[in-house]
Amino acid sequence: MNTHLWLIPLLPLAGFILNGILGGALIRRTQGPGKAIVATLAIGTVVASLILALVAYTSSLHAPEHRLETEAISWISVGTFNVPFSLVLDPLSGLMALVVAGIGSLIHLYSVGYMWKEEGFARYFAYLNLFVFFMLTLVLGGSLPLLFVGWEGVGLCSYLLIGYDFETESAPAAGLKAFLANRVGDLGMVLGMLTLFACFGTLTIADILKDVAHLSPELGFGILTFATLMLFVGATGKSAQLPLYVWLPDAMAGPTPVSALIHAATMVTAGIVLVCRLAPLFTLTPITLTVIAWVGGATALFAATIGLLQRDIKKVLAYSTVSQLGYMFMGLGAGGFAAGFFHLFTHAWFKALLFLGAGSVIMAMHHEQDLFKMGGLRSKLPITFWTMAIATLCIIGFPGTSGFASKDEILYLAFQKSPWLWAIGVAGACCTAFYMLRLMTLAFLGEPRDAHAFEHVHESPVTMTLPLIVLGLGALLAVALGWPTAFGGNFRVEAILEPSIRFGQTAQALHTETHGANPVLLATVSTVLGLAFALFGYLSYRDGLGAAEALTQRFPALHRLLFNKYWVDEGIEFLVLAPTRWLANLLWKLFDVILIDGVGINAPGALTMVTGDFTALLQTGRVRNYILGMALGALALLVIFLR
Amino acid sequence: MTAWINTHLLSFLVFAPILWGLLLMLLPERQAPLVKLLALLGATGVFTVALMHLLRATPDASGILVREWSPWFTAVGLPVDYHLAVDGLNIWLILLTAFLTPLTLLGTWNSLERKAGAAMGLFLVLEGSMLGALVAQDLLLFYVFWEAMLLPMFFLIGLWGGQDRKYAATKFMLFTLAGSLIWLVALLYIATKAGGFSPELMAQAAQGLPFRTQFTLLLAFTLAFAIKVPLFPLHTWLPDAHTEAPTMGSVILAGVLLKLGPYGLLRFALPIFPAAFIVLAKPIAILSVIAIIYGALVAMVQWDIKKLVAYSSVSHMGFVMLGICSMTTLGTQGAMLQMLNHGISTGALFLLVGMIYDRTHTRMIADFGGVATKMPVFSAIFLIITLSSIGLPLTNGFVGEFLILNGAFTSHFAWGRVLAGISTLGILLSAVYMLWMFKRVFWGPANPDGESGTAHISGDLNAREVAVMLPLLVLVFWMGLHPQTFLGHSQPAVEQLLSDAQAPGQRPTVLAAPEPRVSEERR
Amino acid sequence: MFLTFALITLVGALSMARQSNLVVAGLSLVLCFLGMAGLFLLLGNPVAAALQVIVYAGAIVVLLLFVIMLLSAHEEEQAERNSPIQRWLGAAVVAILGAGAVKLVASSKLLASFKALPGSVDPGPVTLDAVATSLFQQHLLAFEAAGLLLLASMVAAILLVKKEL
Amino acid sequence: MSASLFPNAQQLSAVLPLLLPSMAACLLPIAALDKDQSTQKWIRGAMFFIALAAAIGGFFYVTSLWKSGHQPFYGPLRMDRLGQFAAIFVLLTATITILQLWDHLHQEGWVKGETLSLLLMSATGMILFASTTHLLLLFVALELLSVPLYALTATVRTRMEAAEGGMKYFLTGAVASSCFLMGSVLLYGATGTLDFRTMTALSADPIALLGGALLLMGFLFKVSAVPFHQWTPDAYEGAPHPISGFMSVATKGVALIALLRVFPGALSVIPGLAILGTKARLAMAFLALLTMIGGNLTALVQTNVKRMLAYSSISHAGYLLLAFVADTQQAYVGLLYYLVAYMAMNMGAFGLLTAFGLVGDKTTFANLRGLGWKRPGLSIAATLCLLGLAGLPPTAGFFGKYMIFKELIGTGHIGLAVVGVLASLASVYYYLRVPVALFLEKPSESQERDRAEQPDAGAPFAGATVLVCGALVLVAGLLQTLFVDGFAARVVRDWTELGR
Amino acid sequence: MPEILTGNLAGYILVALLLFVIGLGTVLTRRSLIIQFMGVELMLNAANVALLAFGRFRQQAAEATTFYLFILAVAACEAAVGLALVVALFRLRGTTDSDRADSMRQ
Repeated sequence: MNTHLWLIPLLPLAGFILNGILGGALIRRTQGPGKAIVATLAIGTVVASLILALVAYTSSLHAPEHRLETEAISWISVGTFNVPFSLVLDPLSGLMALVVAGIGSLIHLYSVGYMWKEEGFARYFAYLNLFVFFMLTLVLGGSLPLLFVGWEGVGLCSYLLIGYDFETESAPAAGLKAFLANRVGDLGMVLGMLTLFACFGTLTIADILKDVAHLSPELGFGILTFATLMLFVGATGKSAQLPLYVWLPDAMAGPTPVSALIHAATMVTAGIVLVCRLAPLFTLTPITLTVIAWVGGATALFAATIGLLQRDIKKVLAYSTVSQLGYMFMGLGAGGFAAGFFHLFTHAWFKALLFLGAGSVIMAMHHEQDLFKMGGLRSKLPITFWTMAIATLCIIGFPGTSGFASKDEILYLAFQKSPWLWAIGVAGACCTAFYMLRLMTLAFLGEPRDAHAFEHVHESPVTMTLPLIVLGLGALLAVALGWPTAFGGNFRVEAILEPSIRFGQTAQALHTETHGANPVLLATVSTVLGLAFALFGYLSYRDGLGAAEALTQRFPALHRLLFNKYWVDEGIEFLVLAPTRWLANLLWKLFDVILIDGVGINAPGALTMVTGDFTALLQTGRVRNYILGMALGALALLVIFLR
Repeated sequence: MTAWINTHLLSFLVFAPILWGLLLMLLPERQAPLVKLLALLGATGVFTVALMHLLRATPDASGILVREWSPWFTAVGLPVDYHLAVDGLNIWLILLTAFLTPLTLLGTWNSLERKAGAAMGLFLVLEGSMLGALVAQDLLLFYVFWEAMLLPMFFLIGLWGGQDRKYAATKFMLFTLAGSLIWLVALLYIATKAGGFSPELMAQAAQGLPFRTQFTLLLAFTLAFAIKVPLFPLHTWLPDAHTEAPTMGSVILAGVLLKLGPYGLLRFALPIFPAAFIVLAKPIAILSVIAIIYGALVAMVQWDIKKLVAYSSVSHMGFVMLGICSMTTLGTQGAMLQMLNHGISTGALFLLVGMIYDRTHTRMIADFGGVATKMPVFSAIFLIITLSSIGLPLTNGFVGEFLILNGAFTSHFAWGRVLAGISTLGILLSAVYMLWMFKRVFWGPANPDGESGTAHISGDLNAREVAVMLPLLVLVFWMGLHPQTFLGHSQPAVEQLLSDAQAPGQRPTVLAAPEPRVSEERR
Repeated sequence: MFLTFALITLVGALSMARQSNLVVAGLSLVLCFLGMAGLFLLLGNPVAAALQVIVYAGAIVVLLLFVIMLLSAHEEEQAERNSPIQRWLGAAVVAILGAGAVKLVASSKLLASFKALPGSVDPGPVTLDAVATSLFQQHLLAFEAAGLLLLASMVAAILLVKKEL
Repeated sequence: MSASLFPNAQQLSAVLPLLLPSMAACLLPIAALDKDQSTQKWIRGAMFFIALAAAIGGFFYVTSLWKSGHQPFYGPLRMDRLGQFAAIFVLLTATITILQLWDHLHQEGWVKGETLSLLLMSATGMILFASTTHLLLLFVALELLSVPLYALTATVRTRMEAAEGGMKYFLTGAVASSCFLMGSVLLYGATGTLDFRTMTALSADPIALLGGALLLMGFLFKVSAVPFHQWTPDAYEGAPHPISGFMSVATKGVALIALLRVFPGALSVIPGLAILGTKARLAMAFLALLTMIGGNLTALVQTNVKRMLAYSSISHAGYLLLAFVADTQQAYVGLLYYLVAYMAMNMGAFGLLTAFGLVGDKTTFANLRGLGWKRPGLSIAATLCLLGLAGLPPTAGFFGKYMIFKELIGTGHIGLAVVGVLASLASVYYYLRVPVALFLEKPSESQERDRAEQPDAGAPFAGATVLVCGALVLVAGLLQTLFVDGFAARVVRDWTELGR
Repeated sequence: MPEILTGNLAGYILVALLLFVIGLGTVLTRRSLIIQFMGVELMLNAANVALLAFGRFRQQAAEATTFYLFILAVAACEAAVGLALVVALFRLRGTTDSDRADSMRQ
């Protein structure tokens, strides 16, 4: 049974290899059928691994500690340093695997329609398969280095997929930016791993957690705090938190399904997965948790505010993703690992849905992404509209939706950590509500602003609408996994994740006792505010852009600030990149060219030459001088001898 | 013949290429095609012999796989031995050399317009002398080969090089000689004290010397090796040499020649002066970290692809030196592996650059752009090699760098953690310069003007070039997925080395569990 | 007596060194040689004295004078450039060496240990047969070599200056 | 010691090495009397044959003597191992020189039998010089080896440099030899004997010291050590290439061997001289330093290959003197080995010029451009020789330096050793200029034209000698056992044993 | 009257050394090759004086005189070759000024 675990990641890899090597040629030979074969292969592998994952997950429920583990295959082993290949399937990784494989297969399906006309159809699917492989490795990896394999791998795939249209100027730049931002995070990961190895002498997650079991929480800044902080830096990179979020908006240069899969549902949640995996470790380091919580909160609000004024539909969603991830981290930081993960879970469904919907809109509008050029699409794209409506309700936390459940659980925990955190969260929620309604209104309601484009709009093929519907259902049903206990529900997900989140710990549940705060009150406040802002958003864009213009006139400074995204990119270019390049040039010119080559090497050489010229001057060609030289030499000899 | 090879395997490995190469150099120029073929055959033969015999050999008590030992001459009272041996430290470097040579010959089949035959003959001579330096156990013998390597390289650069090849060649020659001549003085000093040139004798003699003397001698040793590496302030010959050298020169220079520096440190400097080495390791470690960062930064702003790769070598070799100076098994093993990685990746990179240079006759990044549209296969291969060189997991680069970092981080050297922390920046920067270069060369719109390099690209890689790259790709993933193949041989040797040197080794873990671990039982 | 000859010798040498007219210089060289011959006589060595006059003052100086005539280089030519360093440094070296010579001779015990010869132990003048014996018994090989040397110089001279060789 | 006019057989065997070349030398001028020796090729052939026969015959005779292992002597002439070594060395050099002369003189268009005769006389003088400790004999031998060389330098009368170089060589040489003479006279006065072996009664008297200094200066002049070196480049430039080679190799080597005989050091068989020892070594160190630095630095900036080689020979004098500084038996073994290597390397280097028919002032680096590809084998051999001079392994030059430096370091002169290696580092640069010019550089159009119109100076003998030298450089580098243990070491061992 | 003036060994040696120095000085300070050559001759003769003086005082007059003969021969040879060189040079250059024969430098 356990050996089947290997197949879960390896199947997509096989798909990648086949498609990557043969696919291109195949399509060049036979146009249509080739594409069909490629697509089937790609989807088939993912679906297969989905099924395997399902089987494995179900069987894991009967396993001891709900945990399946493959026997270790040696990878690197030097003295005490021993990193095997080993996969672990516990509730956390199981659920993640399901999400990845499930949403992954849906998006594969969607992509068939979306990418059909594109060049490099095979390349696209190969990359997508590769991504699934790495993502599954990431979630299933039993040791940190293996997790890191997936971690970097998904980064690579996102790099490749963002730069999918490499002939353009923007896409490669965006891809590079994404990879490098991720690499910055990865430094954190590496440092974290180094520190953990220095601490525990192993990098196998299970062993670390077992060791952790008998440690008491660190007061003050200790080595564990350093390690966890470093790991969190890695998480900020992957999960686009402050300050490393910058790559995610640009990543929208990639094809929309990619944005849906990688930059909304799965890859960007890697950070959350990492924290949950090492939950016992993080619980030992309160400082880190606080940092995580505040960074998450800050990101949630910050990104949401930027999202308010974006015109590019995908950009809006991107910033919303960033802020939602912020919520998740806020939850984790507040000690609610389950809550954070639950929001990850729900968010995966509705954000993927939103992106796919946006994708179908964009496709319908012939790759027009500017919201201000859309409008009134509801009649033409009913399915898209309704499914997206569901997602919108979820994301703004409309009571009863999954989004409401997960987000309010987080906010509730946040309040217990600090009321201010809660306030930030609520503010973020309000912004979210505003820009989501703005998006929906501008896109689907009101009058069409671009009549010509509007003419040719028609609903997308079934390969694209089917995933929309499925995702919509998923988004609705996700709530079944947990309903805040505060509302008399049963927050099931906590129990489900228990084995992996508290793996190896001495069994007393970390239950956050409800001190003071009244969950219902909090929830109502946040919800009401949220809905109010939603209404505000709807009203201000209901009839065209006029009202918005008015607002802009009112607060020009604020508008410029938000519209230019706080000039973060410019700031980075100006404060980090330019100085680095300048420094590099300086070093090169100063050290290599001037100091080492010039002073160190060429100067002595020249000096020797000059001395040679000088000694050559003594060779006057006149024999008397020669004899004089001899006489002087003789004099010297006499001095030596007679002295 | 085979019987002779069995007894004189190492002599065969060393002198067969040299003699064969000299023979080929004498053939007239119009026979170039034939000569090429013969050279390729010879190199392949050497590789097969090495592979078959070395991998089949079984180590004896002292871990020596193959050994050849006979007195050479005892001029002026000092016995000099003809002592060749292969053990865990050098086996893979030898195989790497023997492996890269035929590939390079094949890869640069049509690169040289004139006197290709002579070049290939010279190349074989170079291979032989490098193998000699790798197998030599007697220090004078080592020195002889060490210097003998310079000449073929000098002429390779000087005869088939680029614009200022004379400057580059002379610089390479004098720079390297400067180090090794000072080293020679130290060598003779310790040899006279030891009464012989075998490292063991010298180690004993060094024990007797005052520490200051040991340290000075070690400095002289290290100077020679550090120039070869090259270590930070001594690296400037490398970019020139790499840029001016023909492709085959660059490949072998990056692939093998540089490795002799760290190899020499491990093989001779460390065992002879252990005490002094432990002290000197710290400053060298600092220098190598500087080299990592500095090389990466400077590589970032190069506009010549070859120069960029050259500076990346500086950075990568910095990692190797860091690993060695960590004085831990982890770090040293990582260094051993990283040497091979660098040999494979950078060698492959130079081959690839050579391939595109053959088509466009330019190496300037600015001349390219959108190459991926014209040469998909080429760009795919180039991407993979790039990834391996920036140390992406599952490729070879990652394992080496990760081991080295762990080694440095857990070393007893107080600053080890800081240094390891800083050198992680190297991983980031390597991604910056490599991928930035990749983006500018392969992606983006193909720049339209006819002057640009991209415009001249006729076709994608031909079968020969793909055949050259395939083994390298295989190795990239093999070393990434199953490094044990390579680490296994060197593990006992390295442990022996460090224990003999009484290296402080690894720090104990801080928070490890008292009870034995499940995973270890599982192991 | 010694003083006289010594002075003759040195004066001749000095005038040779300073004389600008080559012929006169040659003649003063002859003077110097004659002085030497005198010294040799004082040393009880008539053979050497005779040879000194015949060969040196005779043959060699005559040869010199021949060459001077041949090249009609009676006067030393005008200097292209006056080289003060050469002149002064040369003079300085000569002065130092001269002073050194005096000091050295004065300080030498070995020389002082030989007193002026009393007549009793005077071995009497050197005779040719004594010289001949020593020449043909002890120094036969050197004699051969010298013969070869003379031939060599002859051949050399021919090779160098003979017209239509 | 009395010698009858007719030496007995045993004594004859000591003299024979001298007799053979000198008899040929006496024979040759007669052959040269023929007016049309320049027109009749067979006469030229005959003359060269005689010379070669004498040299080679002598060579083989001495080698057989070496093999037989007995060390005859005739009065002050001691044909012991060291003398035999010197004889082999000189005669071998002379052979190579004669072979090269054939080509060179034809290129110059100035083929004279007298040249050969003088060469052989000089060779005789050298052997004599190297195999005696008798002051009188030493002096005569010194003159016998110098006087012909003065003339040989100026032998090509048509060249302006020839006469000039010869004049400079003569004047400086005359001064030096009169210093030598003065020195030996003073030593004689100080000890009352003419033979070094009997100089027991040497005291630290100023007279004796002065004599020693002047004598040493005479040797150092022949070795052309700084500051007694300035004649060297001019004389070499003026002389025919092979003669330059002969002077640079044989004169230097013989002077060193003769110096080794009388040098008051580790090998000194002369008890009395110990007083001079320390002072002499100090002087040697001082001069060696000057010589290595001065020679190498000046060689760096030369444009004329011959002058470069001249300065290189000066710098090598420096390395060789280091052996006297170290002053151990092993060091002298190294010295002798290095002499052999140096002979091969330098004759090869000078032979290169002859082999390419570069005459007159066409011996600059520029004239070498691109010639390498015309005769690759030859050029590679010459390159080997130059790399040997640079002291790069695996050539013999490296091992020579290795032995001397090793002893130097062993005796604690580390500073000198460092200077030495740095100097040789500088030397690598100018030695490499030759192969760089040969292979790396393109000839100018005018050169192309000239070479096109004038036929290739096919110099078979010179080419052959260069090849042989190159091979020797390599072989001597790889088979030290033969050349060191079997040759140089035995010289020193037997000589010291015999001397005691 | 110091005995050095009455002709003891020291006196002769002093004369010899002075002659030697004068000869050297001549070579150093004069330009005419012929005079320089005379200087060389003088240096040789200085040796002669010393030699014979030593021979006399050491009671080895015969041997010294033999040596003297050889020096004589050598001096003659040098005279021949040297003057031949001077003549050869004069033919090419038309000068006997050693300073003018400086075509070779560096």
